[in-house]
Amino acid sequence: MVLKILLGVLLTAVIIFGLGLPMSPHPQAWYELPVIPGLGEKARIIFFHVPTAWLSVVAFLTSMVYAIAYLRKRDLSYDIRSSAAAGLGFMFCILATLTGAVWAKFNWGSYWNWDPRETSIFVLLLIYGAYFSLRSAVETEEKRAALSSAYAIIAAVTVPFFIFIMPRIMTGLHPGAKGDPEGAGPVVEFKMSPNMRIIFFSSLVAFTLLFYWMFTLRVRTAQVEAHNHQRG
Amino acid sequence: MSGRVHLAGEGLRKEYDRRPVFGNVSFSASAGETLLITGRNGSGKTTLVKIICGVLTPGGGTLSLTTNPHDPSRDRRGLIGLVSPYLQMFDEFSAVENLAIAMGIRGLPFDPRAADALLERVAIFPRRHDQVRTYSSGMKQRVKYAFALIHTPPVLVLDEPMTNLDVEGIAIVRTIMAEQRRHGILVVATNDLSDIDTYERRVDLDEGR
Amino acid sequence: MDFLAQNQLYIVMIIVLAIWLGIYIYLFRLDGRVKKLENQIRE
Amino acid sequence: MKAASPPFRSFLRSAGSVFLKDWRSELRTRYAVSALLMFVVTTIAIILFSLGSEGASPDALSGMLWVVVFFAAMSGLSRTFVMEEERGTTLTLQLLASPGAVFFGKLLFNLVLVTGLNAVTVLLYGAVIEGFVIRTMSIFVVTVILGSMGFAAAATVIAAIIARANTKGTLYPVLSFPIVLPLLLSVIEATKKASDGAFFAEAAGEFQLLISYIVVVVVASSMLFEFIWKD
Repeated sequence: MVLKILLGVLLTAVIIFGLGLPMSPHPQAWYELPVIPGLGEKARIIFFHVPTAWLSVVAFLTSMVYAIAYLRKRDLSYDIRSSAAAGLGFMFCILATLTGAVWAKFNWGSYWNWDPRETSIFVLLLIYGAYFSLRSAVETEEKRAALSSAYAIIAAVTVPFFIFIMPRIMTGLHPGAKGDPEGAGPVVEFKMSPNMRIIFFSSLVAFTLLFYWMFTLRVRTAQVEAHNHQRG
Repeated sequence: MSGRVHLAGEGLRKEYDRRPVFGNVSFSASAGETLLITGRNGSGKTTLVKIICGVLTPGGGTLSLTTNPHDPSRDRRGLIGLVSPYLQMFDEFSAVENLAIAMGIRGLPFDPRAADALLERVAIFPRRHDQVRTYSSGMKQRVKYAFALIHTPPVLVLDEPMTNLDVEGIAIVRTIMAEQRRHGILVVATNDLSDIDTYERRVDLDEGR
Repeated sequence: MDFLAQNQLYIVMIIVLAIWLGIYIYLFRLDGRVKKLENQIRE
Repeated sequence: MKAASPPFRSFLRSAGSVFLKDWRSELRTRYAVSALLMFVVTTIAIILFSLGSEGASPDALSGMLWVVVFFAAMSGLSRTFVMEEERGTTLTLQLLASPGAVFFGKLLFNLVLVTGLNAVTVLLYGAVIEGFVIRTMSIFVVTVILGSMGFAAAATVIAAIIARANTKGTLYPVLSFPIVLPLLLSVIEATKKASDGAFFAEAAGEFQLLISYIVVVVVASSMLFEFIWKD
């Protein structure tokens, strides 16, 4: 209960401050956000877009961990968790893709540029999509759990290769990518003032809490469903 | 030759789609004994057979198969032969080739004379070089007996042993069953009790429902 | 109204807030309903 | 090999026999080969028609070569497992061999199949498509070999999953694509370098990547195969 209220307060605050605080070229007061050259008001997307992308990765990892747990223990409740995490991950992945694409249209001039991060999220979408088509194609529950767990693990094992391949093949537009003079290191590091950083990390925490809540809800509904199914 | 074989199941259970097929099945049998598995359609005879053969993991409980002296060159697969209606031969190969493939995949040396003798016994010998797909269903069933016996398993598992067989086939199978009981364990899953005259152990899957 | 017309960002903010509130309330109600079902099962 | 312990030797024998069985079965039925060859010919013909008299850049052409390979491989490599499932011989194989032996036998079969397929595809493609030139042959040969191995590795485990699901093939490209994509991108990149006439050392990065990809996928799939193969 405490977490739910904390989540409510935190995300509301993130929305109000993240979108509401004025921007100024030379921030003086605590409430003024710095203007990032070339981005302007559009920089505010970072408070919402990055957490969704972050969650789609977290969800994928969660799903994989529970997939391994299922194969070791053969307990269907792990499969429920694995697929619940994957379902949420898919949703957040779509959100990240859409918010990113709309924003890219206004900042980079087109919805899609095949920049490394866009490519990686595209791959993640493909994996999620394949995962769910596989699940819908298997009827027996135990078999479905085993096959989709195996697939999730195989997919997860190949994902790190993209990290090595992407920079070789394409130059990036996202902050932190190769070819970006400002950015060094991951996306979070780019020229954020302390107050922006607080909002950003609060947003990460809030979104993670939201994910956790939705995740437990999904697991619980699935368990109720499974119970009803069992009783016929 | 196979020493003292012992097959035991303890508290075996299996679920499909969260629905129990059977729960808490226990049995044991030693060399020279016949284990009979009976139960209505859908009571899980085939499931239990597959668990005994090691191709299906039980949902719970333990299954042990021991030989004495222990023979390390053979794993569980090498100790069991299965004949069942849902078992299929590699039907673009001939009967002899099927036996050679079976021995090769088991990692064991293939003896063509032993194979010929076995095919002679199940009365397939004259057509042993024809592709299995050209056989009638009764002949296929006979090839399965050769397939299950080629590695002289101490445990022979028969699911509905008389399926598709004519009078001659039934007589062949009866002698095979009698012989298996002399040196090893015979497991038969059937509802037709006229197939089998004597048995020492019995699992009734209808019990406790 | 003039203020809003000039600061369109606040319109965005209000819309986002409304969406968030909707999700939040929905999740709360869902949570309650699941809890009820779980209690039913336990009995 | 002298010191190989008996269980290991019988494992090799077993895996080898699985391969041999599939190989001889393929010779008899031409179950996969004919479909694969027709697919290669058809796709190359489509590329020819769509190019018309206009040439495409060497980069685009080296990319398209792997498109042909990908779809041809996807049409044929699932056969090894789907065939067993369709004819009901999965159980027979389960009774005979350990999951590891089945996996490595099938992997070997797919490797032979895809290597042959790639050789044919590359020769045909090089002969028919104008403007596709390879300046550094050594890079190209290594790329094709490593690429074949990678395809076989990824395709085998996905084929096993597909065969156990109820779909039998329609999902195969869907499931494979995200898994094969890193491989596909690297081989395309290496092929571009080969057609640009880069030095062999310049493609070392791609080769390292391909080799580690193959190792990782084979290790992961051999560990997972037991769960896929046994009900």
